Amino acid sequence: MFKNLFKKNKHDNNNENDNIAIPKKQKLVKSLNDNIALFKYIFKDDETIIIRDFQNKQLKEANCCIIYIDGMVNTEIVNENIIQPVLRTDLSVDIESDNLLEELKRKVIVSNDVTIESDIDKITSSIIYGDTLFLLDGYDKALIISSKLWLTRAITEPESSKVIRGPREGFNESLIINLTMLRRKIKTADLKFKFRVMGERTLTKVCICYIDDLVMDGVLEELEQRLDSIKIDAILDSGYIQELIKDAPYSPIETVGASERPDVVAAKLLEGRVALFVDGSPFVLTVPLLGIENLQSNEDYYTNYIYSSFNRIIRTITAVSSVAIPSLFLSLVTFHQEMLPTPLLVSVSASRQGVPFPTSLSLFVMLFVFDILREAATRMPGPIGMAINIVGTLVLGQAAVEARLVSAPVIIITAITGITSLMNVGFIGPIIVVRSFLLLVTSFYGFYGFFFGFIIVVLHLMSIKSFGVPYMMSVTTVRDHNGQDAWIRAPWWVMTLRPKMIGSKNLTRQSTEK
Amino acid sequence: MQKEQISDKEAIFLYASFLLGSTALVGIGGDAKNDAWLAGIIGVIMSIPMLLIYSRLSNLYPGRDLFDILDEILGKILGKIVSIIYTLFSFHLGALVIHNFAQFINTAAMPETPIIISMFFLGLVCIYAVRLGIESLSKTIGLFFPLLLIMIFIVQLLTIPNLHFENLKPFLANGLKPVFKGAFTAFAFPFTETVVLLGVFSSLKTKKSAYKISFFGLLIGAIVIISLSTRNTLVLGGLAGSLYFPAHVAVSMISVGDFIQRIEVTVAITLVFNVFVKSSVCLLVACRGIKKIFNLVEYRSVVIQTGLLMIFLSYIVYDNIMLMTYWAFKVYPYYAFPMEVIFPVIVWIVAEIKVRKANKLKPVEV
Amino acid sequence: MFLLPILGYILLFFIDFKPLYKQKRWSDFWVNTFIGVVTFTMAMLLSFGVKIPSPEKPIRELITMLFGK
Amino acid sequence: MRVVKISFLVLMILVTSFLVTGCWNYKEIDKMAIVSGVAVDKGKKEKIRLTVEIIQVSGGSNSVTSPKVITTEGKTIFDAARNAISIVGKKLYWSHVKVLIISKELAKKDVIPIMDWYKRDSETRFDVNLLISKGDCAAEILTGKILTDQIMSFELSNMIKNQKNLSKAPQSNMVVYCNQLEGEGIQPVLPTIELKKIANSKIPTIMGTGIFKADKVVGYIDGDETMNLLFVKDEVKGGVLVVDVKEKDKSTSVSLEIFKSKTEVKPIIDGKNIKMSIKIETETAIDEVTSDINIINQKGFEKVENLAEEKLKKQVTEVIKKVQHKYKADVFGFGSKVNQEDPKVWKKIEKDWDKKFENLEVSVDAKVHIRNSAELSRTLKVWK
Repeated sequence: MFKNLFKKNKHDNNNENDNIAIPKKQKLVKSLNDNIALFKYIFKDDETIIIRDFQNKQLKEANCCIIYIDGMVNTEIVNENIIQPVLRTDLSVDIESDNLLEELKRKVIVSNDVTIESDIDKITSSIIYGDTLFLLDGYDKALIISSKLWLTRAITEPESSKVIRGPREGFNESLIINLTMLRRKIKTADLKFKFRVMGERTLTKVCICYIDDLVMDGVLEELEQRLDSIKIDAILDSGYIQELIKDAPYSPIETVGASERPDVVAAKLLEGRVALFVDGSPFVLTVPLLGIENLQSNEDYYTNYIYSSFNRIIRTITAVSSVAIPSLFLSLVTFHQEMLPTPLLVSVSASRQGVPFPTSLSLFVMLFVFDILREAATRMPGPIGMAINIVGTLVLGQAAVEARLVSAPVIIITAITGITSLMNVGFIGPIIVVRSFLLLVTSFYGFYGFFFGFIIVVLHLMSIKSFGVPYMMSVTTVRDHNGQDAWIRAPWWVMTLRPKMIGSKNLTRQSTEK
Repeated sequence: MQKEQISDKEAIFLYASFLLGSTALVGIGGDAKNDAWLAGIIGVIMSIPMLLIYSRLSNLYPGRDLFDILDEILGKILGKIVSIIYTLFSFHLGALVIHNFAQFINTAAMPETPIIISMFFLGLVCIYAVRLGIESLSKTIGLFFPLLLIMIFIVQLLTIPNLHFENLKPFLANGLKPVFKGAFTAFAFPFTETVVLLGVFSSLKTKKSAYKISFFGLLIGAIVIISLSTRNTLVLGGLAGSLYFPAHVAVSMISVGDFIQRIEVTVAITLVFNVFVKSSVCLLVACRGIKKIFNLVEYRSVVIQTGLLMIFLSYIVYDNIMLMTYWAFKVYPYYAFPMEVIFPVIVWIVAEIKVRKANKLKPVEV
Repeated sequence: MFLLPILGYILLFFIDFKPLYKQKRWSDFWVNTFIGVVTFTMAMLLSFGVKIPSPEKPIRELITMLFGK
Repeated sequence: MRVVKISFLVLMILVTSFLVTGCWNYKEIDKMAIVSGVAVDKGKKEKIRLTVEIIQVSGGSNSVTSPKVITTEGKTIFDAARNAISIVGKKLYWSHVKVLIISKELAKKDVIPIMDWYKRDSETRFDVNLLISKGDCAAEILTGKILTDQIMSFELSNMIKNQKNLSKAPQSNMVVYCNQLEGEGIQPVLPTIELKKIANSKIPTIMGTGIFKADKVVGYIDGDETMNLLFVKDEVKGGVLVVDVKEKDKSTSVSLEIFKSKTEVKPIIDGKNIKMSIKIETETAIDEVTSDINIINQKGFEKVENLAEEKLKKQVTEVIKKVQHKYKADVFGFGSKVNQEDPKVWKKIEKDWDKKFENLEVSVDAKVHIRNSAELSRTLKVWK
């Protein structure tokens, strides 16, 4: 903050060369015209700024002026609650008396949030934030009247994670609305919100949110420390922070979770985690993140436990197979043909007749093409997306095989890989990296290369910690209570405890007493 | 830096996996032929006292590794000399294990791939694992080893149709002598090699766990090793002795309903993983030894170079596969005897005396 | 073939030696450098196809001498 | 910038290692010739004539697989196999070989040179089926007429697999054979195959056994005898026993389907005298009665059982006698049974076991149970 001030000062000092009187202490002056000139200077080339001066019908000498930014304010409030009362009211107070501003604030202006302010910095940021500045001639103070206009997206079901069962609301871009949505879920005074402003230019509001008597020891301090070390000029989405505070910087694996759903965030808070809301982003970060959370869905907790356990197993299998299947296929058909059953060997051999490119290369290329199609389909508007689908199916599925550019099994493997990786959208990035890595070592060294590569990946995963919690914590346990909510989801009456380490401050989730 | 810790369960798996190491591949009790199972059991029983001594040592000095203990008990100079011996032993053992693995790949799976490539692949994975530290290594073992056990168990079930129990007969055809020879090999080859693990046990969570880990680790390891080598005899009969890697062929005989067949890959996975664990532990202990000898800040600084040296040593160590099996069964037991039995016994006796002395002093204080 | 180890060791210089040098851990650095020189020599010899004598032979001979076959 | 440099270096190393080393064991399926069956003959010029059946695959979406038979000669099998490359143009791939057929002529001399390479090479597998060709040329079998499958070797391997419902040829693979070859007090046997002329086309049939002494074939026994041999070896898993039943003036044949059979071979060692006692226990069911004599009752069952026992006993004894006197090879593994029972005695008699085997006293005891009479509760009655 000091640095900020210092920078601002410097900036102001440069302005002195322009011969415009700016008060040294950055306070308002008594002259209305000077003040207006000042703000005109501050918002020099900004034509959205609106400066409107007017007078009360009785007190002719009390010149007033309001300054606001067009579009940021609710004009109804400005017209009916500020201008109209000030114009029409009977003011019997003497203009010279020192409390006219106070009188206006107390008796005239109809607004829920009015403050008296004289610091130019604060006033400027308030104007930018959508408040209306009310200046009165002869006063070196001004009123800041809350008149923000929040044009927000409606609360809809998030596109990134849809559910069949469960609440359909999702966060939107407004921090305050997001916080309310969370507050409505957890109605306890222990739910704490800590605000801070980040990004030197965007001045984005960020809110650290936690439940006081549940939050994991040390995480809060660690998070604040990491946030302190961020010196970035802009934060446009929580993704900026997500990457800046992550534990293993070079690793493709995320150690900070992101969710668009209030119920998910509430559940994570209730397990002892910390959430980080960023203004302007519907994605709320949660720390610490366990690897297993990528395979969990909020729906798991709302549906029958057998069904959700089954779904989790499917997700696990698809996650593993989307990284492993191309390499396994490659190792089988190019290194260890003795492991294929004879009929399969014959049919694979038949499909490869006349194909010029090596299997490894065609796998690489086809997977790459699939990713191109995926990316194109996500970015394209709906109708064109359909076209891409058709071209993709035709080019990939039919023409390439018939033209003998690739063999049919390669297409099948690509399709399986693609679909399984799309099932785990949350960590498609790491999946692509790991898959390519495994494919590379496999094309060198066959199945053994694949297995070594797999060991390396697991070693890497095991070495990662997210805010002091091992990333793969719940993975290897079956017996202790962390395993209840890992590969499977135990019935609710069994999950009486919060996860170890994260929820260790208060482990009991369900009281077992009768 | 936070001290690395491994849980008891992971340590047990580490122990068992270390025992399985290359043994699961080469088999035990070469001389004993169809009495190999008996040789295995005798070998296990023989090794129990030694394992008790190792556990006792790490119990007396919790949180210290092998080299700290040697330093503490034998004094600065002698301790350093024995430390050097153990470092070299562990280093050499790691190289032998890598060689074993690469030889397997070269003969059984990929004859056209140069042997040094196999060594590099395994060696680089070990280097990576050791640089990450014992904690992530043991966690990886905690994830893989139970899966491996399940897989071994399923494969054992699948071989049941191929078992020929008459292969176990005649019992003790050549008397007890070859059985004891085989038992001695088993004693030295996998079971008491665990002296190397003393270099890792400093990361155990609790003081008492050393006994528990030795016991359960030995139990799991021994059961798997003995059942595997018995299975090889039961499936292959006399042929098991003439194959370098009998497990591979024994599993290749499996054919259940035309569908589950050609599953040698399971053997390969078991082998690759256990060999990886064993050579990583050896590399880790060797690096810790170097750290202790030269008073380095951290063992991680020398991991890459030591690992590379290990790879090169494994490349030049044997000229051919005959020498490898000759070494494993004939030379190795004698070569390893001082490190596995003589030094630990001496160290243990001195340690006990020291502890007694300290205990005698204590009552005066009270 | 000899280019490969040279390239590898240039890479190793960045990821293995340089950090130690920067952190000023001198004993670590020198021990590591020593082992590094040994491995580099071995790598170069191997890449030129020189046969390095194995240390197992003296051990084997010693043991067969002591205990018989 | 440093990261860029290092990643460039890594890329360089990867690329050079790709270029310099190639991809050692990387081999595309279509670049190799999949061998499905092998036949070994004595060569005309060289020592060995190797005939391999290769699966030829053509076409993409509607592929056709057809066999192609290729013959090469060489000093050893490996030599001949490598010579095949000059004909096929691709490397032969041996992991999927289903059958290995050895010609009669070679089997008479010795089979070790054939077996050894097959056992030693890492590409070949131990679960290959071994066959001896009874005809003159083993290669002919691979070119015979195929009835049910596309590839001859697949058909042969299916035939062998289904032998367990027939028990007219022994099952063998590399592991079994090698153990029999190396085992003490047991001689190997292998199933035989020959081409039979049926309606102008030559069709291979697997039936009968080749009896080895050490690594040479000394004689053959036919399918029915093989079944009795298998009874002794306790390898009968199915098959049919035919019993002739005579009642008054009528006679009928009753077919008994074997469900389960267990044989216990026990050496009775009494000082220096060794006797073998063989106890066969078989569970069967009546599957066919060829006349209207009613035997589906307690008495009838017992009668058939007794007759079957008698017959089995007689046949088994005959086969044992034949092998003992004619071939003098202990294919039953009596010696190994002695070894398993009492290794010390075996040590003493090991050297002159061949002579002992010739004069070995064998007592056979058979028990046949009839479980049921399939789906008919009586025989067909003819109305007059």
